[in-house]
Amino acid sequence: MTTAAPQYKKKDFVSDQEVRWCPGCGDYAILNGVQQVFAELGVPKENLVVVSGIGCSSRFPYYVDTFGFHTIHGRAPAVATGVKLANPELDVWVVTGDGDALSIGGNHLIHAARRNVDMVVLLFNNRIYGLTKGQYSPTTPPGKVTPSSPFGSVDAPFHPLTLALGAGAGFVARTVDTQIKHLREVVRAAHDHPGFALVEILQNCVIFNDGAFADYTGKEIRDDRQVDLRPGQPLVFGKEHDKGLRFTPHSIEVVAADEADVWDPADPNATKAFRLALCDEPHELPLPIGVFRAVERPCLAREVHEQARRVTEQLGAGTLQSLLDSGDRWEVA
Amino acid sequence: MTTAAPQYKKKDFVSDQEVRWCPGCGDYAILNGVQQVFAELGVPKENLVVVSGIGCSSRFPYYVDTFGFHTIHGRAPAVATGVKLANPELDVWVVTGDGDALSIGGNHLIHAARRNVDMVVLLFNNRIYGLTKGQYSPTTPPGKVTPSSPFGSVDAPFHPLTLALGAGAGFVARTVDTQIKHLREVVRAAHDHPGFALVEILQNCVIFNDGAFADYTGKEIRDDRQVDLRPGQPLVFGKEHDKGLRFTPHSIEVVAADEADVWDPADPNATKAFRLALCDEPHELPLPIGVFRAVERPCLAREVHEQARRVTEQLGAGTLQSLLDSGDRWEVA
Amino acid sequence: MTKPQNDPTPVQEVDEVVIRFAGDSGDGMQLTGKQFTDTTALFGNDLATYPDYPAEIRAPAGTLFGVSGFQVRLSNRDIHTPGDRPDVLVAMNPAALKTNLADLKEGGLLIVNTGNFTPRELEKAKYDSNPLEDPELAEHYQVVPVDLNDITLRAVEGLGLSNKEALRSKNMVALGMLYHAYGRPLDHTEEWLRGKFAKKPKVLEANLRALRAGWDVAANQELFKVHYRVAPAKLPPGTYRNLMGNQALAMGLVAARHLSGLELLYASYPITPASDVLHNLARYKNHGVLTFQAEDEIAAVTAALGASYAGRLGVTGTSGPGLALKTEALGLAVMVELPLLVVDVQRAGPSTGMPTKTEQSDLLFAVFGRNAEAPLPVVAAASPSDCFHAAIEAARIAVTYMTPVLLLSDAYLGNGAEPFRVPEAAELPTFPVRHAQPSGDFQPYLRDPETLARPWAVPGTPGLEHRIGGLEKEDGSGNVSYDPVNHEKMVALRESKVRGIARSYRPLEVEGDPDADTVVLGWGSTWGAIKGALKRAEDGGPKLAHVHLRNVWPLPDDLGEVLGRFRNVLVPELNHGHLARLVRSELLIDARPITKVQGRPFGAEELLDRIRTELAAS
Amino acid sequence: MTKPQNDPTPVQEVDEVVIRFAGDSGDGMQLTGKQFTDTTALFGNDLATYPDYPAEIRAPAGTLFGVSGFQVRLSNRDIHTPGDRPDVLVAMNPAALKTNLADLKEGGLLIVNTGNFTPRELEKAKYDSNPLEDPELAEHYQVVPVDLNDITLRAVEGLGLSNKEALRSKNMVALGMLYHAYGRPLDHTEEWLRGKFAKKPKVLEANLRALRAGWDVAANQELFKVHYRVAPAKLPPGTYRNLMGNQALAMGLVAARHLSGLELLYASYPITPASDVLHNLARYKNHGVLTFQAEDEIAAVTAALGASYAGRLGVTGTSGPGLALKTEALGLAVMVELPLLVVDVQRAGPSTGMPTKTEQSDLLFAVFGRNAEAPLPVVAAASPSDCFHAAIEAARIAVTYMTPVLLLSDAYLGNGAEPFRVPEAAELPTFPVRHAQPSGDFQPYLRDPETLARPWAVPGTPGLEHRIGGLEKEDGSGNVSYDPVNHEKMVALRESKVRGIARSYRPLEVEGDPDADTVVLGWGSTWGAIKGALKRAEDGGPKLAHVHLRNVWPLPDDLGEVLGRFRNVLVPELNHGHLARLVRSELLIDARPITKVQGRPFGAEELLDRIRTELAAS
Ligand SMILES: Cc1ncc(C[n+]2csc(CCOP(=O)(O)OP(=O)(O)O)c2C)c(N)n1
Ligand SMILES: Cc1ncc(C[n+]2csc(CCOP(=O)(O)OP(=O)(O)O)c2C)c(N)n1
Ligand code: SF4
Ligand code: SF4
Ligand SMILES: [Mg+2]
Ligand SMILES: [Mg+2]
Repeated sequence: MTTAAPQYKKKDFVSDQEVRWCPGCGDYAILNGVQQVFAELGVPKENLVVVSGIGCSSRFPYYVDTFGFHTIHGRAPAVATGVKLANPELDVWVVTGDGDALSIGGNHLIHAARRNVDMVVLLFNNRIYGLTKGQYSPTTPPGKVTPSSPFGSVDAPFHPLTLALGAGAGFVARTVDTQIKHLREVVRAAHDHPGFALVEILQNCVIFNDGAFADYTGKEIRDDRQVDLRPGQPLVFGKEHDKGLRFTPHSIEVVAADEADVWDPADPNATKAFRLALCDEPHELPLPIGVFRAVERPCLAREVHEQARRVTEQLGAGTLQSLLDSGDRWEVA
Repeated sequence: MTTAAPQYKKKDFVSDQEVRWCPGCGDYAILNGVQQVFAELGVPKENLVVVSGIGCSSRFPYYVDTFGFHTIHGRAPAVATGVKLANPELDVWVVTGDGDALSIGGNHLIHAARRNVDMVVLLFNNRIYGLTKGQYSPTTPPGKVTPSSPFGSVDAPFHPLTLALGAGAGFVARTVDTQIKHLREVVRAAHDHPGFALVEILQNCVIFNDGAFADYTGKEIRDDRQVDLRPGQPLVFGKEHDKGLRFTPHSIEVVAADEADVWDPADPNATKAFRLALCDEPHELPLPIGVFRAVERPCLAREVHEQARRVTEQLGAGTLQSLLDSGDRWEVA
Repeated sequence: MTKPQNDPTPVQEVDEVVIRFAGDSGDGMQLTGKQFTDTTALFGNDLATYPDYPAEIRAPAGTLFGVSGFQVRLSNRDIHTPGDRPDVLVAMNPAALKTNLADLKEGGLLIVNTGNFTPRELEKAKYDSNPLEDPELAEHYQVVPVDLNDITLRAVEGLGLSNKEALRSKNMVALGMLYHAYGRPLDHTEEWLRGKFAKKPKVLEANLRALRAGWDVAANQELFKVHYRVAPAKLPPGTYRNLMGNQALAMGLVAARHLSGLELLYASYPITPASDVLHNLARYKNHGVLTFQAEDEIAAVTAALGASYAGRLGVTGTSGPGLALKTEALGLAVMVELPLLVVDVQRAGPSTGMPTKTEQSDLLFAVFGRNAEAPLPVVAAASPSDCFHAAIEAARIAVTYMTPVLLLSDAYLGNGAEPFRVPEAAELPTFPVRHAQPSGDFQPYLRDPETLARPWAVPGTPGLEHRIGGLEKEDGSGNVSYDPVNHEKMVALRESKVRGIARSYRPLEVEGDPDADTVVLGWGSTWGAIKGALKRAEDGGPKLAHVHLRNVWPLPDDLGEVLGRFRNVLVPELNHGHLARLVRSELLIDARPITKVQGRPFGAEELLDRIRTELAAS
Repeated sequence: MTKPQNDPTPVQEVDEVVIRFAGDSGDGMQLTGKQFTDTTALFGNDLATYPDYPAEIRAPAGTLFGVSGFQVRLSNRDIHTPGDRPDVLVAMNPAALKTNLADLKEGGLLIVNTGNFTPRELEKAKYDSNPLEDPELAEHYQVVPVDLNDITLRAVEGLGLSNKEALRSKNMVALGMLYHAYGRPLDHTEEWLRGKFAKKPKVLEANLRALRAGWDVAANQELFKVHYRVAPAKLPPGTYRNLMGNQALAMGLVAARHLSGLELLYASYPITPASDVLHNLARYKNHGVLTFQAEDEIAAVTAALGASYAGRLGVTGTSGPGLALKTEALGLAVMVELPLLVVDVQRAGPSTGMPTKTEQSDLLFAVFGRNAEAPLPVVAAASPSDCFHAAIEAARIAVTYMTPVLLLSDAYLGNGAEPFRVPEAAELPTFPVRHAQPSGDFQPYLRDPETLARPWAVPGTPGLEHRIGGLEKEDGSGNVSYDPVNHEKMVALRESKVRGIARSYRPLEVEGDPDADTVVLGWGSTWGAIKGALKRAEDGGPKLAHVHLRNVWPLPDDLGEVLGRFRNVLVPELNHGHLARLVRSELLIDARPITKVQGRPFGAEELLDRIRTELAAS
């Protein structure tokens, strides 16, 4: 729409609303990172639309000075689909939580992924229902004692990323609230990907699930317990960058860094991304972060508008008069 | 509950209701096959419960002489979860269509899979909305002209099986309406698997989507275009049983029969099943049918009841009196 | 092509005739009826149609539940319903005869396809003996037995079709016969067949032959004792088009898109009997209209709301069970005060109910069906062609008042057809919309003093960045507010806004007898039956007046005064008394419901009887 | 532990006192209030509490929106509300003072934590100057300034806690002070602290020291001019327990499980303010009660219905937005006629609204909120402890009549607490359920002639295999039927069944002044405020009677007769007039609503004012 890319600072994306998360909540860091990314995008701020559902995380739109729509629980991807269909020029973002996106909103999420609606979904996964005071969520590990599972939860959790891959998502990534540089890179890559892009952000809820990701994200152990998936780079990890991952016909194995496979998130077949998304299952493998999959396919809003354009070309632009003049008619004098 | 396995004939599972599908509909063959399986299960018929949503396929419960609940559109897996939680002794079946299960009902399906609710889901996939007269469904290939897509559908379809695998389903299989022996075997295997079991049944809708699967299921080409996934057997296919499939570190390839990999649906990691479920994407590979995955993990209803049993053991069985006697109390005289 | 010159059959002019086609789901009765209707429409009759088909797509042949019916009434006068009981019944098989005979008027014309009265078919229809052999039949009706199967097979001989394929054309034989009986030309149907079977020349030829064979048989075998003629109707002058309600509704939405200048997104999930609105709209892609088939009704309504947020006219459509799923989102639409149009083509319930049958039983749900205080206006269409105008009215309200609007239609209106007088563009109200423009200190909840509408500030507009949502808002700024007094104020404001819509209604019209002390108050699709009942009451009484509500909620400001002029207020409804309840609670007037909940509309005669009974009881 | 012997402060006996604790979300005001309440309850006062907290989990410290309040009223009499305005306000910081001071009674006791009146905190509370320095304050209130921070830090010295950790105990200082002022023992709270911090000995010690320090400061510094004593209340004899409404509701469900002999499944999706019902029930696993946290409200209600189908008592619970999602399934429950209990703990709306605030605005949604004719009964709880009995009544109706039942509570009842007189088991109604037994020709829709209930035939029972669903059913057989007359009959039967439930109600009781010509008609949580208003009206009038509806729908059969005895019918409701609308439409009685929609309950005094105004206007 506009030609010269506007120049923004992070503070241009800070709204006048007081931020109301708990002190220490991981959401602050994410907000900060996303505001920085917004400033760097070069997208006119009036074209940015942030849609959310309900949850602590879903308060996000109030805090960014763009167009914002805090909708109802679980429905943000569907609202956002409507926004994007209405005006494909808009830059549409969805902010959601593990409950909002995966519990009540699971259906809209997988359908947005399937249809490849061009939007970025930031899934704040704190593995708990924050806003309703700490019940287990669809990503909570079994056994957890919460107000609704006083004797321990017996529900098996989702892997958000395998779910998205199973639904056909074209872009799937993971990052961490406290790893702000990584977060900014991944969020930026998600934005730049044309089509549906899901970013799972591991987010610490200090009140109800403090330290849920400490096993992977603690400063001390991080390098050994994470592997960053970088396009075109070998799958290397470890404090000393000495370890790597290699795919075998039937599995995946830890090898020396120089034997590691090179990562290609653009592989049209999602199988390897799926394999990596299961990495936290047998705990011996590091947790992959970064971009699991980045494959382009036709985007819904573009296809819909393109079809309308073609039909209009064929039939001519309809007017009120042409509408009234259509069909088998007869005159009564 | 009962000890001596009852002896049934297929006709014991034929209800007194007139079957109301279109002449030639694939649903007839499936009904017939499932009634045969029911007769063979050895399960007392009063313990069989068939729950369905809405759609042509969802009329199924009326035609089998068991307990049947024809519920509302998309909600059968949730109703069935309630049935199973209420009484884990019941043998719970869900019958659903591609619209019922994957469009409106997608969320309940993936959550039942995640929680591993012990039930068999028979998904009649005719890639169309039959009952509402032929609109495209979430499994309809793009480009299809239907009443709601007069210029061709622009929606990308789901792979039902990758979706289920992404959601963590423990048992995932595929069969075909007209391959009745295969259908019976697969349905039987699904039943015998403890936990959530999804069977996608390719079903021909003669009225609105006739021949949708002809590329894979035509009598002439079937052997070359299908590969049957049999536990412990090599992945062999072709009229002459001369071709096979082999996994490479990065993909899957067609090889001579004797070089084919042996199929193990019990592999705890779902990656290979996921790879096979994508086989129809590049059309050069045969369509896998049979059992993609069969991995046991704790079943929801059993876990819930087991936890209640343990708590009861610890606290003693509650009574009305013990309820009234609980808590910090004081007397007013 | 009129009466062949050598045909000695006498011709009788009649004012109107009601014909019902009834046959197996596979017999093409809907198509046959529609062809007869279109030809009739082009001839200039007024008409009204009523299809009545089973929920099954193709129920097994010959079964009672598989019977599909299509009724058309044609008249030389202005009519408003498809007629109570048919004068002519075409019964394609025993099941059709069994399920429809009771409706046929005494002395009516009964055309039966004897070719299907085989023992097997009789058994499927649960006949113990062949009813055609019962001499009583001919005592009550003019029976015309014809073996349509045989005629068809002979007509298509030599085309190389299987018997089964050939017999698919037998409906055309029946149609040809009726065209002869009513002196209607074949050309419209012939042309239509040529289009439909352009790629199947054999099938085309079979159908054309069958159609002509029907005409010929009627002519040569003198099947009918008289030929009827229904003269063109003296309708108001203008251009007409035959439309089903769902078609008219779709066209009305497209018109609203042009009248408002907004582009439109229709987001919907298929459901009987509303799917045809989606199907029709999907063809208007060259009109700035997009359709989105959502994954469910919740996605449909929220996507429509998203589209409204982004500046389009967001519309969603469904039927009862789907409306149930939209209620949460409607509350959000009320809170964020965005325009949104929700079409409910009502059907018989509760729950899945009888999906292909009609009912008006969603009214109270439309008015009160949201958690907490979430008022919204309700507009209802009165007839198939009125669906066009009702859609425009609903859109006008939505964008003028920045509010979700419920537009009620029903299965009877949606599937029924009648001539639609195509308006001149200039007759239609324009309501051009101007989205908010950048301003110094933009306040998203600062209201228009007249309408109380808030500004519509669309993403993409520089300087209007703002945030809305489902939490209570501070008056003016729209910021989240938990202030108790602000909440009370906002609840009252939202209510006043909706209440104030009534100020934009046209004054109520009272039709009927000026001396009446009974008023019949109607809404929605009972309009035609009430008009019919009033016409009949002109001879023999009682004296009745008629008030119809196009805008059902909020109730019109003048309703209390108007109803207050009458001793009796009777409210016929296809439900258990919804409008009557609203009138009673709002106006404390003893409005008495006359209810029918059978999945079918009132007949005019039936309704008059009910009115008489009700008045006798009071 | 009562008054220390050497304390010269005079003691004053008062009938009752209302205390409000207000502080930052992180200050533990809810815990502090609850401790004071429990101690008070054990002492034998009657009491009622009302927590009022922000939607944010831990709003940033010191902000106005982050203030959390807890009000408790203790009395030596039978009381029914937590009181209108506090006699005592504990303000932990400037924000708490600012948001609560206006409510404090003239001359009331104001305890302020001066330690938090720093420039930074004052600024966050948007104070221009320190309000404690304003001499007016002391003119209107008995101000007791204490530096709780300082006291706390000194009390815990030597424990090796950081300042931040130490200050977490300052609420205990405030509590200790109040215990002293009201002569309450510390032991209950000490014991509770020992349980809570069993694994954190340092924190335990800090809290214990802080509690005692508060007591000591009050004693030694003679902070209070008088010591108040509220004598134990003359409650009806029995065993009492202090319960919040949501707790009582959960207990009522567990009791219903025992009284019916059915096992119970509670399927729910968390939502404020209903989640505590789930949390409470989750602890009753040894009572034949299972809980299922579903993926959403639709899954919750359908799973509960599935459980009912399988022979359990299926219950689901939610608040307004969640109820919206359950409406489609409720239609199914009506059609399949299975027992199902749906709890709605109402909150302020529309849409997300003000999730932690109270309202009664779901009543019309409960009554009419389903597509088509889908009647179901509505039961409402009157007070926190009545939630217990209301739950049993709702369950009784559900299983006796084979129907879904809506049980309405609200945020005020759910979170409020009061003494619950624990009934004897024998006082409670039993309603043992007998599922259908194998019979010759089982008919799933053959009804009990008295209740019109159909049999409950449970999977697993040999010989009762049958099929049900959402399509219309044939009377008796339950087979799918599209027959028009059968449909009308079934709609009428379902309505009669629900209507007939009213025959099982107890006769209405009219309380209050026997000479009154005004009746105040209430339902749900306004019960206490209405009782309070009537008590106040005893001096000064007007003469008022009170009728309360426990069973809100169908309306009681004797309601018309009872209301007919009065000239004025006033209906106080925390909505825009829902019950008034129902009374008007059903009975054509001019019931006049007195509405409040502020997210807070009526105060008794306020309500009496409103009643007076309303009567003056008429
Ligand atoms: C229809 C509906 N059901 C339930 C709720 C209550 N609710 C609000 S947020 C939430 C879950 C929040 O969890 P998550 O999405 O993980 O967000 P978080 O608070 O953890 O950021 C729930 C259950 C609601 N607002 N609306
Ligand atoms: C809430 C609701 N929305 C929509 C419908 C309409 N509807 C009934 S079945 C169906 C889709 C059926 O498709 P599928 O599940 O594939 O079943 P099939 O008829 O193809 O066997 C739809 C949209 C409904 N009954 N209820
Ligand atoms: S409850 Fe948890 S997720 Fe919510 S704001 Fe607090 S720390 Fe963050
Ligand atoms: S419409 Fe299709 S799926 Fe439905 S009964 Fe007919 S053939 Fe079968
Ligand atoms: Mg969360
Ligand atoms: Mg289908």
